[in-house]
Amino acid sequence: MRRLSYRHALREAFDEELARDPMVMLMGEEVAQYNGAYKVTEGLWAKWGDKRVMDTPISEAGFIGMGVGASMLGVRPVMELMFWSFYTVAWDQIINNAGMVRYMSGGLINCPIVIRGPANSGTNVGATHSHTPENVIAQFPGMKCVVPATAYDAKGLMKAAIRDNDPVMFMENTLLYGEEWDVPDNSELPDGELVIPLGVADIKREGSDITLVCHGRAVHTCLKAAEILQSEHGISAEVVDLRSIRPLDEETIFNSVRKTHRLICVDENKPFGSIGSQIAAMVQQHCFDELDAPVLRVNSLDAPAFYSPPLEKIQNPTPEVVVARALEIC
Amino acid sequence: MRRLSYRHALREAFDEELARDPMVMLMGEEVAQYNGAYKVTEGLWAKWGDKRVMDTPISEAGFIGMGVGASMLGVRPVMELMFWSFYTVAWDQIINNAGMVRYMSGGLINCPIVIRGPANSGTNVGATHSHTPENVIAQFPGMKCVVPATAYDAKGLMKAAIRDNDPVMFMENTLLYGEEWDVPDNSELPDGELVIPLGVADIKREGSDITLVCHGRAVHTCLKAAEILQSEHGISAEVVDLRSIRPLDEETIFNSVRKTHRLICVDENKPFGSIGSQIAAMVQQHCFDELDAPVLRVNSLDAPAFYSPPLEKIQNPTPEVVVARALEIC
Amino acid sequence: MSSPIQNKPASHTKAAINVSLSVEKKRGLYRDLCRIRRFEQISLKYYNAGKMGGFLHLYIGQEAVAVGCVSLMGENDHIITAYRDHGHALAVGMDMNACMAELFGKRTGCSKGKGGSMHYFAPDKNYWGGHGIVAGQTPLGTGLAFGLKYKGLKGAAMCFLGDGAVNQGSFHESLNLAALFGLPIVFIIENNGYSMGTSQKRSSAYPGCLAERAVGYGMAWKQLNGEDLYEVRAGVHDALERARNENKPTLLEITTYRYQGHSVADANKFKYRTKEEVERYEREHDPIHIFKTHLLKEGVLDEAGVATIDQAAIAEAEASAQFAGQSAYPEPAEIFDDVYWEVDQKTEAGQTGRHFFND
Amino acid sequence: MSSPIQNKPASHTKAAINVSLSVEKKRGLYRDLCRIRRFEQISLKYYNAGKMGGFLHLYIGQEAVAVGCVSLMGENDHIITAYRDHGHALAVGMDMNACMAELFGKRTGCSKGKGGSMHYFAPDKNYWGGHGIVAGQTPLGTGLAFGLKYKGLKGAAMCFLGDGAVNQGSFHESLNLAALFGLPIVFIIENNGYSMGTSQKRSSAYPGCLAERAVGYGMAWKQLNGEDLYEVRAGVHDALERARNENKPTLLEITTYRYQGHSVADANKFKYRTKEEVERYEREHDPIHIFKTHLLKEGVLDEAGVATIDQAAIAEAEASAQFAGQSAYPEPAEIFDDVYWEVDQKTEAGQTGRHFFND
Ligand SMILES: Cc1ncc(C[n+]2csc(CCOP(=O)(O)OP(=O)(O)O)c2C)c(N)n1
Ligand SMILES: Cc1ncc(C[n+]2csc(CCOP(=O)(O)OP(=O)(O)O)c2C)c(N)n1
Ligand SMILES: [Mg+2]
Ligand SMILES: [Mg+2]
Repeated sequence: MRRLSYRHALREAFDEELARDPMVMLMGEEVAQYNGAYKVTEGLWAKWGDKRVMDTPISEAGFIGMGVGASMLGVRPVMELMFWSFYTVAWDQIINNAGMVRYMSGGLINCPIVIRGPANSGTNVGATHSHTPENVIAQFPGMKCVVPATAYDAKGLMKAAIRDNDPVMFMENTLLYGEEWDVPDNSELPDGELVIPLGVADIKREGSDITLVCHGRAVHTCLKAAEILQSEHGISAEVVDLRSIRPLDEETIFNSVRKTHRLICVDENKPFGSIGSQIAAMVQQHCFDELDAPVLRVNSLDAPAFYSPPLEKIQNPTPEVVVARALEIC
Repeated sequence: MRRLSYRHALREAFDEELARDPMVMLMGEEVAQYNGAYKVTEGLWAKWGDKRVMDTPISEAGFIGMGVGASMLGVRPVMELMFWSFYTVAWDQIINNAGMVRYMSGGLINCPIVIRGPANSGTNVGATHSHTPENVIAQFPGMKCVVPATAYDAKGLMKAAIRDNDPVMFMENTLLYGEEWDVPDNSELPDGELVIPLGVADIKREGSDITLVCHGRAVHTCLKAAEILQSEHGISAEVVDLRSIRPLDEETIFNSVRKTHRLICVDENKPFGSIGSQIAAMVQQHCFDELDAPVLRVNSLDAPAFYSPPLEKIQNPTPEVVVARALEIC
Repeated sequence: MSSPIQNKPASHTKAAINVSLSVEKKRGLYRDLCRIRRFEQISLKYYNAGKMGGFLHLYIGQEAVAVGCVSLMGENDHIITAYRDHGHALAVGMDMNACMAELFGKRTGCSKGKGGSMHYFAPDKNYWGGHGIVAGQTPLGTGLAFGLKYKGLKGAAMCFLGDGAVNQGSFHESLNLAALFGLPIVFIIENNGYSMGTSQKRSSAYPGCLAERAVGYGMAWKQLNGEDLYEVRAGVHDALERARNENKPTLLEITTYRYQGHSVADANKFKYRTKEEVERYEREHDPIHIFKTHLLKEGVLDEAGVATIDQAAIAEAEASAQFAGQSAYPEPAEIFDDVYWEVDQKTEAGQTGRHFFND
Repeated sequence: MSSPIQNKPASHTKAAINVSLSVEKKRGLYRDLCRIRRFEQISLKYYNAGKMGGFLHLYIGQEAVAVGCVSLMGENDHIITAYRDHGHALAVGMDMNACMAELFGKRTGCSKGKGGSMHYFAPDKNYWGGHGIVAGQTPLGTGLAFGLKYKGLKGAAMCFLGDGAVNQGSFHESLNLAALFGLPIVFIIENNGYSMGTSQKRSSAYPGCLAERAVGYGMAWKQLNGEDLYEVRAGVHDALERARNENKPTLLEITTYRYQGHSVADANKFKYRTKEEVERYEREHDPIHIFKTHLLKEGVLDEAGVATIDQAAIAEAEASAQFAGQSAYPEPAEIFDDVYWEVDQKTEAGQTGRHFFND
């Protein structure tokens, strides 16, 4: 099995999909000639040329709306937001045009687009550049929202996202781009390629005493917390990686809770209306009698992102905080 | 006691605040010469003139950002979004500029603005015009968010919002503008005016068997449901009107649940990440042993707003649905 | 710098694109104008009778713009507009029954009752809506042009917007993208003088006219008089040809006028402009009357022919209201249709994981 | 239509606004230029030594723009800019220690470590940041001008943005608002030729220059050469006077150049432009060198005086890094300060209801 970085895995997904379907194209600021601000699209412009891999001006509303319009004609644009944070200037195009034109047309139209880019805090770039909008996005029926935690998931989910005929908001992570994971070569795969369906959670670690539900970088926080819980406290934690927020694999969550009877939701959203709040609400409703303790949530501390590196570090969930919360209910 | 429409109560609040502080001014599309698309600002331009009541072009990002900038110099703009739905084109200015400039400046700046307008579905204006963004807004530390359900609350909360030195997002309701409630004349009031602090919920009806937490128009849905529950089922429901979403009066919610041991959260958000989800998550955590049943949520049905009048009617919470859910857990 | 409004239609009348029109085609254009006017008048009647909800933005007075522009469309030309969209819809050939049923919120409506007045669509007729957020359609229109070019099709997009919409940022981003990428698009400002109750002067800064916003992008622009269908066709044709043949965008401003209020709910329609102003436009600048005069003069129609067409339009519109009235409302279960393509098509992707969160 | 770049500084040198400068003021301007350059060079050194996080967008090469503009500010003039904000900050007189400590993320930083490089503010010096979202500051700048006019103060706002920022919709909405409402503002495009790795040609459509975007709003515009501080002062002075005296906005485009990459993390800085191009600018267009030449010629400074100023700037910058290094980091409890004014001030409003949702 090869080791591949998260960034490289995404690049492979693009390369394969560009080869598969001539309607697939990439656009965004600096994605072509510059190779991407985070080098995710490195080499693709050189290989595929101006038409398939295209630089845009700093006009997120304009070029995302343009991609949505083109998708109505059957083009399948994969559009990069250099940071997902910049969704704020394109919000109308995303939510009202990509997200609602199908409904308002009574199903006559669909928008097979992907909007992608890093969506994380923790890199000391200040509050405006540190949004984690998966909770904002997932609220809207019509949108899909995916947040991979590993290179393997990133590749497989990206390929599914590009093939999906609905708008998929794909959220990557600058802190994971350089990390490596096992990713099989296509020749090692029965289907000859890696496609992971949206809406299927992945149990990243099995356990029996407590469930940690998480996504994105928080998955790794939880895996570390699970190790500490096991080695220092003899507590066996199950780590459920949602991978896709909408559609959501609630059965895997519920089954895990039915087994462990304890749940902590860990994510890097601000607490109010976080993904964890939604899951806590669902689980207490559907697993009420299964819960031996309240569902707890661990989130980014409730203030805009602090620039100062040591301070921002403690703003986001740490394994230690997750462990401490787990000990409260185990 | 006078009867006053919700619209008229707001207008009185503006008029009084315009008189009190020369820095207070109103701006927005059609608020001046046209008297407001929903006549909320009727007569104010005639009385206060171009400087204090000002029409703007259809440039929400531009004029809201302009108001935020002016507020840094001490102007106190009260800005109308003709529909709160149009926040989508001004989102960056709202969330990053009004909401974060204080933090990023280490507290050197504050933005005493109010952004107001109707934020509701249910008037058959289609999906793009039917957003209820209180849950989207309340996620952001730095923002305040208020949703009055009556003329009395609208007047008192608006006056507090205008005096508040932080950005307050004030969400009104086209379906309530014409409704009337008792609103005291200033001469009847001990302080000579009506100011309701943000962050204080109001128990709109006392009860002992189940708590209905709600805000905005859902308050009236719950009051009707409570009547049915009482008269037809002998169930005594307490109706807690949040009034302000952020700051949030959690004590009043928790106290009510500690009394009734049952809770339904009712609001007109789409379900995922609704205000109800956040409250359910909080209550199950802080009142875990007090709950005799899972917290249920009643929301707008999970699809974009349907144009067709009879269909949109059933998309939003109705008293009947609230009653049915209450019977499940009582 | 501004190209003044041409009040002498003669040159346009003689433009090749107009001279080449067959008699049948000319009669068809007149029929289109009448059908739009009558459809809207009758929709207003039923709106007032309580048969519809929400907004109704009438196009009455502006008909020559949509009809003139649409009459130039070839197989690979596409259009998109704002919420004042009935005229464009009927001009591209959408079924009047489906249009009226949409207003009534019926399942037989063109958007199955989900979109309402502001959201008519007919992808099969290259018509992409019908959009409620001011100027929100302009990036989409740019995308239609982008899609044409990407797919190697020779065609153009026409993207309509109002005079108030020029002050939305998305429109300017679209202008830059279209000029920078060389896209086959014609942006058409339908300047009816007002955005709701605000006159052009009170909402926009401009040197001579709004189309001059194109200057800063090095884009071609022109102002046209929308009361004369022939002028619309002549001017728009040139811009379309520039788009189709040279992949170059144009910004057109077509002056026009709406007789009704901004929407049916416009309580101030005689406050921000006088009744006299409205009546003067109806009397002196009515596009249907002006086109009729052309056709009578040309001998394409006589008074009886004109009346027959108009009567048929009235009858068709009334029949559409009957159709709409008799159609069924959607079923509650349909609320969850048309949200996700994959769910609707019952694909595997549409069935994996939870898509809806009721409960 | 475009006003060509003036390469002969003579006329600017003789502009009244420059002739009237005292020797002391001229030396001060030279000092400002050096302090900015040295501050940034030393911040780069400590960035590379791992003392900072996030971004560092250096202004080196552009100094004459900020210093020239700020030198014209009177009591009621205000400025706002984007993330490349160190130059403007030092020019308005922000404390170098506080600026450096901000980069180090220390509590003694100008934003208490909360803002970082992109977010310097000094309301007491009429400096309103430091903003990270491209063009997001342009409506705010428009608001500063609006606030001045509202309060009846005679002054002007200067709102800076980059050449890439002209393609954001909010900028265009700002242009229209400023022209329509007659606001005292000067929009200043600091055109350094690139937005990240994209040249002006690849990001913008324009006829002769970017400032011509003003044409569509009937707004005055001009292009200036930013390598010569005297030219900057002369051109910006005229625009400021128009703003202060006539409440009329201007769009200026000041050509300039950055020597470093877009940010410190720019791996491609010699790919999208050649090393030769950068070196040519350093050699032939350096604003500090050009101003030094003026001052030497004028006898305002001699070589020794020049060196003394520069040495002092280096020493001050190094000392600021020592200060920053020795300062403490913020305490964890400070995370919740500066979110809400009412909470910080412990007012009743700040204590009613729950404001933070940790748990
Ligand atoms: C972003 C946004 N802001 C405000 C509105 C409300 N609104 C709808 S139409 C309109 C006036 C638009 O005028 P114009 O562009 O001239 O088009 P016309 O109605 O004259 O056809 C306004 C303010 C909206 N739909 N979207
Ligand atoms: C809305 C938005 N999109 C993208 C970015 C990322 N970004 C930061 S600076 C920049 C380039 C801006 O170039 P320019 O305006 O010319 O200013 P310069 O950096 O040259 O000073 C980009 C793309 C951003 N911060 N905000
Ligand atoms: Mg108009
Ligand atoms: Mg630049």
